[in-house]
This record gives sequence, structure tokens and C-alpha cells, in this order.
Amino acid sequence: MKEIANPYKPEIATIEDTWQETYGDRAIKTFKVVLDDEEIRENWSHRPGQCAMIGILGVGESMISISCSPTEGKFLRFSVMRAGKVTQALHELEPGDKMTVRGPYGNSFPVDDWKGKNILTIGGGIGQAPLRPIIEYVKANRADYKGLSLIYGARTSADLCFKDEFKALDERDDVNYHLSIDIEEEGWEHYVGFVPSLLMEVDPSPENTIAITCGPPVMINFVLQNLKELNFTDEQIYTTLENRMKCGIGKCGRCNVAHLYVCKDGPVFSYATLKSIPEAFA
Amino acid sequence: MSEQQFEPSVIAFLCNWCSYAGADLAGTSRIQYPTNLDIIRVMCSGRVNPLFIVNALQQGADGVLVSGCHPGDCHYMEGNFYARRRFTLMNELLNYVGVDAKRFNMSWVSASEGAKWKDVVEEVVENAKEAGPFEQFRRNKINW
Amino acid sequence: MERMKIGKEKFGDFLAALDKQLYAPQKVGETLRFVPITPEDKLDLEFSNTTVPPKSVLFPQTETLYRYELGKTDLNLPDDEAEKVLLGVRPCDARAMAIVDDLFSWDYNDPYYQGKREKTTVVGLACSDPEVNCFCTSVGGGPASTEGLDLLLTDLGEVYLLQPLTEKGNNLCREAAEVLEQATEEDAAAAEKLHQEAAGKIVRKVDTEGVTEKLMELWDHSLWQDLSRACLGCGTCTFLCPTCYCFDIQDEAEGLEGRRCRVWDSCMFAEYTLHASGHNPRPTVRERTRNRVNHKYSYFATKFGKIACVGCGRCINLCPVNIDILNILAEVIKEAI
Amino acid sequence: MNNKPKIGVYVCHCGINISHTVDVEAVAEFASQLPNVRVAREYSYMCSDPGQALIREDIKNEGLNRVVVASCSPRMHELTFRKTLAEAGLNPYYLEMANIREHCSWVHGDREKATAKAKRLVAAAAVKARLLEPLQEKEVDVEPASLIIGAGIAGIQAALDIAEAGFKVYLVEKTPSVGGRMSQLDKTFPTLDCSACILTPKMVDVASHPNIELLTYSQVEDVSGYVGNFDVKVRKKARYVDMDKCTGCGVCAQECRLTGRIPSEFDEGMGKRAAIYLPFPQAVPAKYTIDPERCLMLTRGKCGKSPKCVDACGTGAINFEQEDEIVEFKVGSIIVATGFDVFDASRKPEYGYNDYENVITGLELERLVSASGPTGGDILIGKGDDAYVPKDIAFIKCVGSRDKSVGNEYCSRVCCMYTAKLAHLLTEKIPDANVRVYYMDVRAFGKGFEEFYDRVRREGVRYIRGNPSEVFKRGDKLVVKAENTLTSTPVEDEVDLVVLAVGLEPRRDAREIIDILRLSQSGDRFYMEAHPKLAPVDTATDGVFLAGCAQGPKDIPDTVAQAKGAASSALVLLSSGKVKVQAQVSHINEDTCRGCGYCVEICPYSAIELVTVNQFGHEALVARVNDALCKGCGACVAGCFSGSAQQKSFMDGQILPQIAALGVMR
Amino acid sequence: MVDLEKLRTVAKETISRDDVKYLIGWRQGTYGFRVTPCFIEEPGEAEQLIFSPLCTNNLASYLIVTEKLPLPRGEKPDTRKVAVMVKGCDSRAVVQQLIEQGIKREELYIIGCPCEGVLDLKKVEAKFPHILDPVAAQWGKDKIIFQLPEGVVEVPREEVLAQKCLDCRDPNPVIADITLGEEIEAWGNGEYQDVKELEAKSAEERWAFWEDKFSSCIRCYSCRNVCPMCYCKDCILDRLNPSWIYRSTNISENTAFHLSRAFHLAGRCIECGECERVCPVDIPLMKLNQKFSKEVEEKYGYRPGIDPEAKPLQSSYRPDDKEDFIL
Ligand SMILES: Cc1cc2nc3c(=O)[nH]c(=O)nc-3n(C[C@H](O)[C@H](O)[C@H](O)COP(=O)(O)OP(=O)(O)OC[C@H]3O[C@@H](n4cnc5c(N)ncnc54)[C@H](O)[C@@H]3O)c2cc1C
Ligand SMILES: Cc1cc2nc3c(=O)[nH]c(=O)nc-3n(C[C@H](O)[C@H](O)[C@H](O)COP(=O)(O)OP(=O)(O)OC[C@H]3O[C@@H](n4cnc5c(N)ncnc54)[C@H](O)[C@@H]3O)c2cc1C
Ligand code: SF4
Ligand code: SF4
Ligand code: SF4
Ligand code: SF4
Ligand code: SF4
Ligand code: SF4
Repeated sequence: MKEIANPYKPEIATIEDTWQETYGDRAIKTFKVVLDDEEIRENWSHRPGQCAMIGILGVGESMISISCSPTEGKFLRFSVMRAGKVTQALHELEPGDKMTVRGPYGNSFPVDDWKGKNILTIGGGIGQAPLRPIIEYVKANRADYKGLSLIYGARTSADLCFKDEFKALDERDDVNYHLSIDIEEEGWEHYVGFVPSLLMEVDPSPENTIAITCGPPVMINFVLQNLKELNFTDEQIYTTLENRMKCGIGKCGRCNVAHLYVCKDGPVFSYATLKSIPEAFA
Repeated sequence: MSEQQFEPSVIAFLCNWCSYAGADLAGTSRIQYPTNLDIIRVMCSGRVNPLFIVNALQQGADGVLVSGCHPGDCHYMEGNFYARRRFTLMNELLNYVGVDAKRFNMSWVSASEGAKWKDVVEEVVENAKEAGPFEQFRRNKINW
Repeated sequence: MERMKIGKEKFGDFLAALDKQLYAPQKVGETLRFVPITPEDKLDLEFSNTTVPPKSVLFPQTETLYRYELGKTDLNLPDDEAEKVLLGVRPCDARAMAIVDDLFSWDYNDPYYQGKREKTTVVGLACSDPEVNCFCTSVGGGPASTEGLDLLLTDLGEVYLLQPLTEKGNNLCREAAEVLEQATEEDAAAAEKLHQEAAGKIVRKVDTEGVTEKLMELWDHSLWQDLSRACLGCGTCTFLCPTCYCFDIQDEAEGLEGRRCRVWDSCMFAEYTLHASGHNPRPTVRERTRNRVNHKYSYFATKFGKIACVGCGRCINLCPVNIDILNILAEVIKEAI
Repeated sequence: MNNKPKIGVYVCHCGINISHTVDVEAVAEFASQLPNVRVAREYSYMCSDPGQALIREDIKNEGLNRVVVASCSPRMHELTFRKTLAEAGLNPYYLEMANIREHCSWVHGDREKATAKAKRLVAAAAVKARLLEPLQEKEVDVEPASLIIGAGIAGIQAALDIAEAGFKVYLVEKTPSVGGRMSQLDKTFPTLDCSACILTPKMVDVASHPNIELLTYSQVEDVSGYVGNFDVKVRKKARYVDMDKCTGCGVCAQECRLTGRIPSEFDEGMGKRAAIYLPFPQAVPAKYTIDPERCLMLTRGKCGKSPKCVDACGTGAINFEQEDEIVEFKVGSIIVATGFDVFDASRKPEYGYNDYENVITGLELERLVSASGPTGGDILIGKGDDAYVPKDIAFIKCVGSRDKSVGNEYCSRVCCMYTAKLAHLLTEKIPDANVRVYYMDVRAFGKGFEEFYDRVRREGVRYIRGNPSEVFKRGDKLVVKAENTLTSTPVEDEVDLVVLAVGLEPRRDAREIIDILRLSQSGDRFYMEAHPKLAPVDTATDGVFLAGCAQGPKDIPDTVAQAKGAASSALVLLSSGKVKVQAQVSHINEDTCRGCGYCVEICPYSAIELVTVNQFGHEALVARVNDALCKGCGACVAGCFSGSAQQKSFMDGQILPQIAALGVMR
Repeated sequence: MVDLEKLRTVAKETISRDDVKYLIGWRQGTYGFRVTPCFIEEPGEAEQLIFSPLCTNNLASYLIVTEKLPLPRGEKPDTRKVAVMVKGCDSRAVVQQLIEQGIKREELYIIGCPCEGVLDLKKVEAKFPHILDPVAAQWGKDKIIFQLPEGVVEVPREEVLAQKCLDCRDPNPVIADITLGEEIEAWGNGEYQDVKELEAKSAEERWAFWEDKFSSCIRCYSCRNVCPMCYCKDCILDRLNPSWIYRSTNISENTAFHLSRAFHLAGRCIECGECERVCPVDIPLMKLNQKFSKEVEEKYGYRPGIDPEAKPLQSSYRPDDKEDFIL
């Protein structure tokens, strides 16, 4: 079996650090992990937008977006929402514990094609995780891009991920961000309402801009409508799709939207591709 | 298992109020019995899901015992009556598919029956011994 | 290599001459499926087709990806596969292998499938008695189609005619040269005649011309609701389809050992696409049935240029509520015009 | 919040009790290797103060969040160690015990095998500990009031006791008067006190006690809630007489067109009353009631030109417009004291109760001998001029008791003695009477009973052992046909009166209360106590108690004793003011519950009900557990096919790994 | 026998009612002897309906498996009645579903079809292979009359009837709002011959029998999905947490699955035989189900799906239940 590379065989990785992003039933926890095998660690390269299959031996695997940019260092970050059996078990892990990682999988944001453009990310809830690497990537290669704007919302302020990182952006004048929560809260200085309305409020210009959105299906649907209203063309809009995945390599079958495999042909799609594909927004 | 005598593994589910207490009494009375039987405590024999038996056989038990209060003495009044029905059915099913009838046992042992508890353990362990190592659908016997 | 033949009574010798793991249809429970045999085992190839297709050998229903000790992180991969011979595969099922090969080798190679596939020689048996729901001829195959096969047998009554098709097939004939005889022209002609007769017995047909596009046109058509409504969402039509290969990966523990394994899965199961959030992009049998048919006749065709159905008829024969893929296709063709 | 389980395992030597057979060091060493185990220690006495301190310190210093104690039986020290955890700030339910003393070191001699077993038990405890969830122990306040249903001697006594203790009592009686069966009795065995003399003062007390709200002629309609917090709805039936105005003078009854035409319940139908009536002279409250099923005004809407009662009543108390009234209140505990009915003698047709007027029941005879009875205490059989005083009198015992053919296997406990009492009273009233008693056995088990029985026999009452097969008429006489089983001789005994010592049965309307309070019935159909020996006044429903014959046949002293027991049980609740509810209760996952109701049927405590919920716009039935009612048996869990019902601390997900640990460890 | 004219008239009337959503019945399938369940929403469609020995499907299953899509906020669910055609056995499923509150009586309109036994397609298709054109069948006296393409053929009923029908004790619907056709005299004897034969064998032989069968199971769960009594929203067989049974197919998990399935149907299986019929690998599931039918009848005098007022077997008990196996 050694002859052909075995894409099902994961690497063992050690958790270096964890943060609790949000709390509650559907808490989100971020893991910073480092692959154990030195050679593989050094040779590992992923691109913003890709995913990896992470898991625990004896429990199972889950496909999770890599939420860091390769520019950040020789480690990986995953922000995991607690939902099923595997993510529940993942949430129990602490620094020093092992997990399995295989990947990176899927296509990525065409960051090279986007050079010289304004980048606008529109995220909701855990949907910010796949957007974070693109933000970090642009920050790291700041000269290659023009404006960088972030729109991000969650149900309540406690449900926002990466809070400290947003705060840190206050220090920079080359990034601007807009936060929202659904319901009024005391001490909240930002927008109150849903992300699609915040988008209209921010009213970004489509001029030389790429809009990337990720979040719950309902949010995406409204964001798409609003982007159209703001005169973004289909080619300017990108989204990442999340379907159930088991293999990550275009075999197991379940992530398809029509003839596309989200794990291979996605997860990043331009709206121009998706809009003709039934089931893409089911 | 060649030379050595076969030491069966028996998993027992005992209700807290009668059988578990009976087993405690056997302990306080220093009544000696075989070590093959391990107890899982539940509050009532009515809590024992008959599918636990199937699972125990899958996971390595050679014999299983469910023990509760005598009919009419259930701490929760009716729990053991439900248990009796359920296990009567499960027992029939196991026999029917050809699992040795000796593997599944049920008993009523009260809090004062330390001596009976010993008899039950001995009988159940002996039964499991006679039935031999369970291989019919043990999980780790599967090979591929 | 040339066509050979062998007397049926000597077929055991043929098998004995091959130093390989042999798989042939045998009755397990009440139905036929491919299981390991020895040359001494009685072989009975007089059947229309096995209930469980031979994919169960190359893509077993449960396959260990690797084992580990619970609590540890060393991964033990399974051993290399032994050389195998699959005996008595029907041409439709062999074609299915050729189709599935594309899937398991695009982009990433699947080492488990490929590992078995490469070590396996597929010996087919031309089909002489198609069932009522066989429609291989409509989807590019036929009772004596050779795609996916290494060697084709034709039952000539007293003897089997052997027609090697690939190097692997040739090798088999070489290894067993001692017991084989050269076939004659007449044998070949007799076989040809049988093949044609068999093709003539196929009664169900479908015109697949343009069906790929038609299916996409009818995405929201009411026929999906009407024709799927009785579906029970059982996995029969997919589990037993020779071109269905969906799988799930699960961790299981056996005693102190754990393993990650893959198991057959089915797009007809409701939880197949169910997200952990509770959202399901294919919430009812309508979407699932549409996906099954579309996948075979449209998506796969778009991606790999082939229809992923070989017309074996199993899904029609075995569907408990008579959901009939030919009937669906017929409706699609009718509605699309 | 998932926290990573960090388990501390503590293996106890128990002096040498454990360590002499189990290699505790080896067990601790083994435990330290188990998944998620942070520390594993052994110690001489885990339950001692220093032992517990060890655990507390580790919880603080090592950040432990689960604890396994391998020591004696959890039945012994689970609470101790739970407290230890709580003291260290950990949820007490993060504790799991491995019983390596009673179930291991004390019952095994082979050190090697015992050690191996101890390891398995510890491993199983550790995997379970890993999966434990924190549980909250809840307390609920108790409403300082009690509902008592039934105002016989049991209900009266319980009401007085509770009221005396300073708590509010709602005493609900179905009939127009309190008193119950005891008020129908003449004298009471074995001391022959006059029933009315000892009962009436209590009846009056009950009516006048400031803490008792008496609701006669009322019925409990609905009870919801749970221990400490029952919401009660009572229907006060319309009496058509204004209680405030009625002085109890009785002229209305004299005037009533139906006077003397309606059989009196109190006199067992032997006396007659009017449609407006007082059940008996000493009735409490002494207010009249109109029988809505008989009153001409109420049944036909017309009573002559105008109702005579209305005309007669000086205070204008009669009001045909009166309507039923619903009273609602809250109580913390409930006592059911609804008593009994006597066996319906017509169900034994061979004794001719329906056919011959000189076949009567014991209760009817009670009325006959009573000075306040229909004959003023004269023993007269038959009506008017034909009435005669019987001379030859036969009692037949065990009528409707100990009799499978009528479905009553039980002994009614009072018939032997009331027969003796009535036989005595007959010999007193009819000096030349010739009384015999046909019996199967004589059960004179109570205090002073045997002595009384002896006295009656000495007074000349003949006891003939034999169960009569038939009573029939021959000429003027009744013939009791039997076999004297002591002499094996057939008997045909000619008598003037046959008295059937009918047994006690559950109230015919017992079901009503069962449905309202979700009680169970025992095999004899009386209300079932929580435990026949140790909780004879409790029921499966917390906060609901039984008193008197509602629970099973008994005599007055036992009734009163039980009433006092029930009262004190109720008082325990009321005076403590709080009740703890189980923490290890069942819980239902409403997303997966299929609403089949199996759990609802199974739960012995009626803790589960089906509720309709909205699931994505569709209505769905799902089960819901009332934590305050659930006792944590888990019977519902094993009966739930969908695995939706789970008992906290005993979940499938916790037990299956235990099984695996034990199975795999071989 | 049910008259087709009458059936269709009744169906039309039913579906025309305002309080009826749709009607579930049978119609001729796509080829040969096949029949398929159909959902009639318009009176016109009622012409498709048939009732014949080919109508094996237990339509009661659809009363509970029908998937409900989330309703938009504010929209009221359609709670009109579903009309369903039931044979005797199917009607027992309805009764048992009512007992278990899977459905509400007021949301049902039950059209009873007294049934003289349906066919075992495996037997029929073996007898008449390769038939493409739709075939009709009807009941004759002790025989089945087929309209084959080559003409009318009569076959003795024992040769083609499903096993469950040969032993049927409930040919008449036990619950119905309207019954088509005359009541039929029951012929089954309730002797559980099949079960007894297997019981008479040794434990080794019994295991050998079941091991062979269980090991052939592909765990497609058709048997579960078709069963009118299997309607958990989240079956424990699929559940991962806790995982009762692994998804891998081998004798261990397969046996555990079969024992669990059978046990969950103990005292609930109404012997419609659908599970066995749909099993693609022909596992004799009725031999398991019938074992329980026999035991609950013998031990508890219980037959599921007969009395809508009865308590479910497994959520009730009698203090004097037999307990001869208990130590
Ligand atoms: C013939 C006979 C002779 C007896 N002689 C003796 C004797 O000499 N000595 C002795 O110790 N015992 C004797 N007993 C037994 C004695 O009668 C009982 O022990 C006693 O009456 C029991 O009292 P109780 O309060 O439990 O029930 P009951 O007296 O039956 O009182 C129950 C009360 O509850 C009321 N009630 C019932 N249902 C409801 C409801 N749903 N809602 C509201 N109220 C309701 C009834 O109307 C009644 O007032 C005799 C019994 C009989 C039959
Ligand atoms: C052979 C037999 C079998 C029985 N079987 C049953 C049965 O099966 N079911 C049933 O319900 N009942 C049965 N009983 C009856 C049952 O035993 C009694 O009802 C029960 O024990 C009474 O409990 P008690 O607390 O009143 O008295 P006891 O059990 O006698 O307890 C009284 C306690 O007080 C102590 N004591 C006494 N005097 C003093 C003092 N001056 N100072 C301090 N302490 C003192 C005594 O030492 C004793 O510990 C049976 C009785 C016998 C004899
Ligand atoms: S879809 Fe049906 S006919 Fe086609 S290959 Fe699969 S099982 Fe055979
Ligand atoms: S189409 Fe038929 S076989 Fe396939 S899932 Fe539906 S009911 Fe089952
Ligand atoms: S038994 Fe289980 S599925 Fe049925 S109502 Fe109770 S919790 Fe729900
Ligand atoms: S655990 Fe017992 S008491 Fe609690 S709800 Fe379940 S059956 Fe009732
Ligand atoms: S239908 Fe047959 S093969 Fe499928 S799961 Fe059931 S028994 Fe197994
Ligand atoms: S188990 Fe089989 S026979 Fe029984 S009700 Fe379900 S489908 Fe019908």
C-alpha cells in the first residue's frame, strides 16, 4: 500500500493552543495545531480557502476550514463549532493533545487573480472562519491589494468569533471593519441588525472589488441579492459552500452539487459558476 | 485457553435497592464466590435495556445476568415487572437464534439474600463456563 | 492471445492451475454474491446475475482504512492485496467496474480500490439469459460486452470458450495452458451466435440520447415528486447498484483496537446529506431520487463522459415499491420534448 | 460546556479490608494509565477526613473535574464523597464509585484474580466518570395546606391532626355529611362503645375548627402539579339550600311531597326520607340538601302548584336556582381517605338476598339494631303488621371476601368481629334468640378480639364451621344448607333471619380518584401504597398519602392509626416547607421523541406526559418529564425504543462504555 | 372480492371530500406483475386504482414515513385527512399506530379492503419469468387468475400466495371507515408452524441457520424503512452517539442489528410481512417476527394491532406474568 500515496492516511498533529471563541450549546473553539512529522510540516502548504479533514482516532473525522493563512507560520488553525459527535469530542481537547489532520483539500480563493483589487468579506457566525485566511493573507501581502473591508455579524456579541483580532484592527488604517449583532445589547457600539442590511448600510462600491461571503444559507441568499443590488457582477462575488464530506477527495459522493464536488471543485465558487447550478443554494 | 481453565467473563446489571444491596450483604458476610462476574449498578432492573445484553455479548461477555428485586418488592413498585417482560422476550430471542440459553440469566435477589447472591453468581459463572467462550457474534472475533 | 476452450468438467483444474485468490458467486443466505472459493468448490454459473454485484470484492461494504490502538496514534495500514480472480462476472457488472475506475482514479488515486483493482483479473461470463429488466444494450453494453473484463467465457454447453481480452487475461490462459485447448472457428461462431441471441432477448430499452441535458432541464418538474413519492428511502437501489460507490467513513472500536473504516453509504438515505446544523439540502425523497437518477445519467456523464448505469436492472428488480429508473427516464424524455 | 475530563482515581485500602486481598498499589498504578486519568492514588481510609482532604486538594491543585473512588459500596459512602466534591467546589455528581470491598475484596480470596477484578471495576468506573454530567439538586417550596378527600373517621382524624398542628386543611366529602361508614354503625367491637358517641364530637370539631375548611357535598375534579404544589379544583355541588339560611329545623322535609317515599342511603334503604333531607340526625353540617335526582321540581320542573318545601321554610333557604360552584386552591399534600363500599350481596344469588326480605347484610343489621335506625332499635323483620321478631338467626360469614369467584381473594378483616358484635347485640335484644354463625375461619387477631369472640360464644352464640352453599325458602322458614366440616355432616338449618356478613370492597367510584391523582391499584383493587411494609401510607405519587379503608379493609383502630400516620407524613412535608427533588431524573430529547407514549404508560409515578409541540410548523407529540415527580428509576428509559428518554447519570451513552470496559478488560 | 367499479367510485367520492388531502392506494406498476403505491389527489386519478392479489404493499407505512418539510412561518399545517386503503394486515398496522399515537384517528379515512391473500412476487415471477407487459390478477375460488399476455392462466393459491397470507387470521380490516366488499372468513390457524420447526432444532443448528442469513444482510435497512411500525425520527441503528451498532457489515453488527430490530418489534409487529418482502437478499425476517408473535400470544395472550384500546405490550405488565426462566 505504500507505493501509492494514501490520501486517507492522516497526519498526527499536536494541539499547541486553544481559544474559546464563543460559548453555549454551539460553542466555537479555535485550535492551533502543529503537525508532528517535521518533514511534512515543513512541506505543508495550503492556500486561503482550503479545508482539512481533522479528527480524533476512535471518534471520527470532520471537514473544517483552515482558518489561518500560510503566511502566518508553520501551523494550522481551525475554528470548530460544536455540533455533532466529532466536533463535540474535539471541543474536549486541550493543548498537548493529538488530533489527526489530512489535507489540505479543495480549491482556494484565487488570490493571485485578485491582486490590485479591493477585497470585501461578508461573514456571519462561524462563516468568518474560512474568510479569516484571506484577510490574513491580504494583510500579509498588503501592498498587492487595495482596500480591505470586513463585514461580520453574529446573533449576539458573545457569538462573534475572533473578537480580539477585530479590536486589533483599530490600530491599522488600511483595514476597515463593520460588525453587527441581531439584537440590541447594552454597550454595543456597532450596528444592530442582520448582515445583509449592514451590507447595504456600508454600501461598498463594486468598482474593482471582490466580495466574498460565507455564513448560514439564509444569510448568503440575502447577501447575494443585496450585492446584486449594489451592482456587483456575478464574477465579482465569491462564496464558499459547505456540504457534508467524508473523504475530501472527490470519491465518497455526498458533497456534490450537480456535477461539481464541493471538496474538489470548491469550496470556493464564484457566483457566476454557482448561479447556473441547481441545488447550490439548497 | 488451551491448558488453562476457561475463565468466563460475566457482566451483571443489578438494581441498587435489592440485588446490589444483596451483593453488598454477601460482602459484609464474607461469603466467597468466583471473581468472573462484574457488576454494573443501575437504580432499577427496569432501567436495563435488553439491548445491553446483545451489546455485552458483542463486547466480550460470555454470560450476562440481570438481577432485581423480587416481584412485588421493587423499590419503584413496577420496574421489575417491566424488566421481567422485556427479558422474557429477549431471552426467547437469544435462544431462538441459537445463543446458548446458559449465557443469559436473570434472577431476583433481595437485600437480605446475600447467600442467594452467591448461589446465583456461582450458577451464572458455571453456566457461562459450560457455554464456553462466546464467539458467535463477538466484535473482536471479526476478521477482515 | 487466441481463444481457448475447456471442458466444463475440467474447470476445477483450470482454477487449480491459477495460484490466486478465487472469488465466485455462491449462495450466502438466500442469495448469490461473490465470495472466496477454492478450486474444489462447486461452481454454478447458471444464473442471470448475482444479487450483490462484484463491486463487493473491489469495494467491500466494509473496508478498514487503518487500525490503531485506542489511545495511541500509530496507524497500521492493511497489508497489500493478494492477486485475485473474479469468476463469472456478468458483462454489465464488468462495465460498471470500468466506470467506477474513473471515479477512483480521477485527481486522487484511491489506494484501497486501486490496490485491489490492479491485482484482480476479471473473468466474465457472457450473459445468455437476460432478465426482463436488463437494458445493457441501451447504455452502451451488451450481453457479451467486454469492457472491464480481462477474459470472457461463453458457455457452449459442454465447454466454456475463453476469450482473453487483456494482458491479465492472457496471463491466466498462460498459467493454465496445460488444461486449456485451442478453440475452433466453429466454437467462436457458436459463441457469436449465442451472444446475438442473448442480445435479442433484451426487451426493455431507453433512448439515452441527450438525456444528460434533458434531466437538467427538468430540474423542477413535477415528475420528480410524482415518481418518487412512494420511495421508502431504503438503500436497496444504490447498495446493490454496481456503479454506486458512495461511502461513509467511521471509527469503530473492537476491544482495545480501533479502526477507521469506510462503509457503503447511499444517497437515498435522509441523513446522507444532513448537516450537523440540522439543515438538509436534500430534505425529501424527491430530491434524493432526482439526485440518484441525475447522478447516473447527468452529473457523472458531464464529469466523466459516461453514463454511470450499465443497465443491470437490479434497482428495478429490487425496489420494493416499483420505482423504475427506465420509467423515470421515459417520463423525462417525454416531458423534455 | 465541554471541559476535558480530568479524572482522579482514589483506591482505598480500607485498613486492610481491601488491601489484604486486592493489590491496591497495582490498581492505582493501572488506573493512572487509563484515558483521562490525571492522578491515581491509594490511601488507607478514603472516607476519613484526611482521605477526603486528599481528594479536595487534588481537585484544587490538579484541576480534577471527575472523581472515581474505589472503595466500599456506594450505598455506604456515595453521599459522603459527593459532599467531598461539593466542598471542593465540584458538582457532586461528578463522582463515580467502584465497589472493590463488598463486591471484591470481601468475597474473593485469590489475590491475583481479585486485583484483576478490581482493575476492571475501576476501569469501568473511570470510563463512566469521563462521561458524567453535572446535575442540579432542586428544592421546591411546599404550600402549607393539605387536601383530605373523604370525611369518614380516617379523613376526620387526619384533618384534626393536621389542623391542630397549625396548617390549613381542605376536607372534601362527597355526601352531604361527614362521618362515613362509622356513623352508620351502632356499637363498635370489641369494646362496644357507641359509635355515635365517640364519632359525633369529632364530626363537630371538624366543622368548627378554624383551620379546617369543610367542603361537604363536594367532589375533587382535578389535581395538577406535584408534591408541595398541587393545584386542586373542587366542585361544590348545588344543595339548592342556602347553607347560611338553613337552620336545620326540618319542616321542609316533613312537608315534602315525597316524604317517606325515598329509601335512605344512611339506613341502607330500610328507612325512608324525603327529597329534601338530612342524611341522619347527627349529620354535620346539620343543613338540608335537595336530592336532585328525586326532587320533583328539579326533575320535572314542577312540584304541585308550588314546591311545598319552599312554602314551609321560614328562612327562605331553598333556592332552586343554585348552581354548582368550583373552588380552587393550592395544597402541599393530599390524603386520600375515601373508604369502602360493602360487598353487593346480590352477587351471591345462592344466598337469596334479592329474593327474601329476611336475608339482610351486616350493615343493614347495624341499622336495625341502632336506636337511631329505621325501627328505633327494634329487631323487626318485614313491614307493618307482618313484622316479626326473628328467633332463629344465622350469620353467614365471608360473603364476598376470600372468594375467588367474585374476584375478592382478600380477607375483609372486620366481618368476623362485627359478626360477633352483632350476634352479641342480637342476643342482648332478643333474649330467646338462637344465633348461629356459619364460618370458614374466625380471625380474631386484634387487641381484645379473641377475648370478645370468646365472650360471645359463652353467651350462647353457636359457631358452625361450614360455608353454606344455599339459602332457600321452605314454608315460613329460610333454610341454610351447609356442611359442618368439623363433623362432616350435612346441615339444613331452618331460620327466621339470615345475616350476610358482607365484606369490604373499594368504592365503586374509586376510578375517579385514580384518574385524578394517578394512583395505582393493588391486586385487590384498593389504592396501592408505595410499599406494603415500609410505606403503607405513602403512594407512588409524592405528597399523596392514604388513610383508612381506601387502602384496604381495616377496623376503626387501624383506620385511625393509619390516619394519624398519614397526617404525620403530610405534616413532615408541610412543616419542613421544602422538598428536594431527585437529580438523577429522566430527561427526554424532544427532537427524537416519537410521541409513542410508552414512557408515559411505564412510569410508575406518572411523571411523564405527552405534550404537543410545534416542530417547524407541524404539530408533534412529544413526551416531557416533570422533574419533581420523577423518582429516577429509569424504567422509561429502557422502554423507549428511540433512545429519547435518558436517565441522568445512567444514560445509554454512559452504560455502553461501561459494558465495553468490562468486556474488553479480559 | 372487491369490485373495481365500487372501489373507484368510493375513491372518487372520498377524494372529492373537502376534509381529505389525498388518498393512498395501489395501481398497476411499470411492468409485469408489479404494483406500486399511488397518491391520488384528484378524483380523475382514481381510475388508476386497483385492488387485486398483486397489491402487496402495506400502505399504512406511508401514514407515518411521509416526510414533512419545514413550514414557512405562520403557515398552518394541512391537517386534513389522509385516506388510505388497507387490507386486513395493513389495518392492524393502523390500529397499532393509533395505539402508539403515531397518527391521529381524526386525520385518517380508512378504506377497508377484505383480502383473500396477496401474492409472493418471487414465487410468481419464478413461475412466469420475462414478462414485461402489465399483468392483472384476480381471486378465484382457491386459485388466482392471471391475465398473462398469452392468455388467462389459473394457479392454485398455495403455489403463489405469500406465506403470511397462507397463515392469515385477519383477512378483514379490523378498523375502517368504509369497507369494500363482503367480509371474508378467516382461514389461518395461528400455529406458527415455521417457528416451531426452527425451535425444534438444536441451538447449534439454529445459529448455523441465522448466521448464514444474518451474514448475508447488506444493512440497507429496507426492512426497517418499509415497516409501518418503524417510525422513530432518529433510529438508534443510525445513531452515532451513543453508537449501539456499528455501520460496518459483519456477523457481529448484523446480528446485533437483527436482534435489535426484532426486539423493538416484539409485541408491535403486525405480521404484514413487508420487511421480508422488501429484503433484497431474502432474509426470512418473518421467522424472527413470528417468533415474537408466537411468544406474546402464548405468554401474554396478546396480538398487536387488534384492539385500539389495548395498552402496548412492552409498556404494560401483569403481576403474574410468567417467569419460568428466572433463577
Ligand atoms: C357492618 C360493619 C360493621 C363494622 N363494625 C366495626 C366495629 O364494630 N369496629 C370497628 O373498629 N370497625 C368496624 N367496621 C369497620 C369500619 O366501618 C371502618 O374501619 C371505618 O369506617 C373506616 O373508615 P374510613 O374513614 O376509612 O372510611 P369511610 O367510613 O368509608 O369514610 C370514607 C368517606 O369518604 C367519602 N368519600 C368517598 N369517596 C369520596 C370522594 N371521591 N370524594 C369525597 N368524599 C368521598 C365517603 O362519603 C365517606 O364519608 C365495620 C364495618 C362494617 C361494614
Ligand atoms: C415470627 C414473626 C414473623 C413476622 N413476619 C412478619 C411479616 O412477614 N410481615 C409483617 O408485616 N410483619 C411480620 N411480623 C410482625 C413484625 O415483626 C412487627 O410488626 C414489627 O417488627 C413491629 O415493629 P416495632 O417497631 O413495633 O417493634 P420491634 O421490632 O419489637 O422494635 C422495638 C424496639 O424497641 C426496643 N426497645 C424495647 N423496649 C425498649 C426500652 N424500654 N428502651 C429502649 N428501647 C426499647 C427493642 O429492643 C426494639 O429494638 C412478624 C413477627 C414475628 C414474631
Ligand atoms: S442504476 Fe440500476 S440498472 Fe443502472 S447499473 Fe445501477 S442498479 Fe443497474
Ligand atoms: S427507489 Fe426503491 S429501492 Fe431505491 S430507495 Fe426508494 S424505495 Fe428503496
Ligand atoms: S417512549 Fe421514547 S419515543 Fe416514546 S414517547 Fe416516550 S420518550 Fe418519546
Ligand atoms: S425514570 Fe422512572 S420515575 Fe422517572 S420518568 Fe422514568 S419511569 Fe418515571
Ligand atoms: S432489508 Fe434485508 S438486507 Fe436490508 S437491512 Fe433488512 S435484512 Fe438486511
Ligand atoms: S416487522 Fe415486518 S411484518 Fe412486522 S410490521 Fe414491520 S414490516 Fe410488517
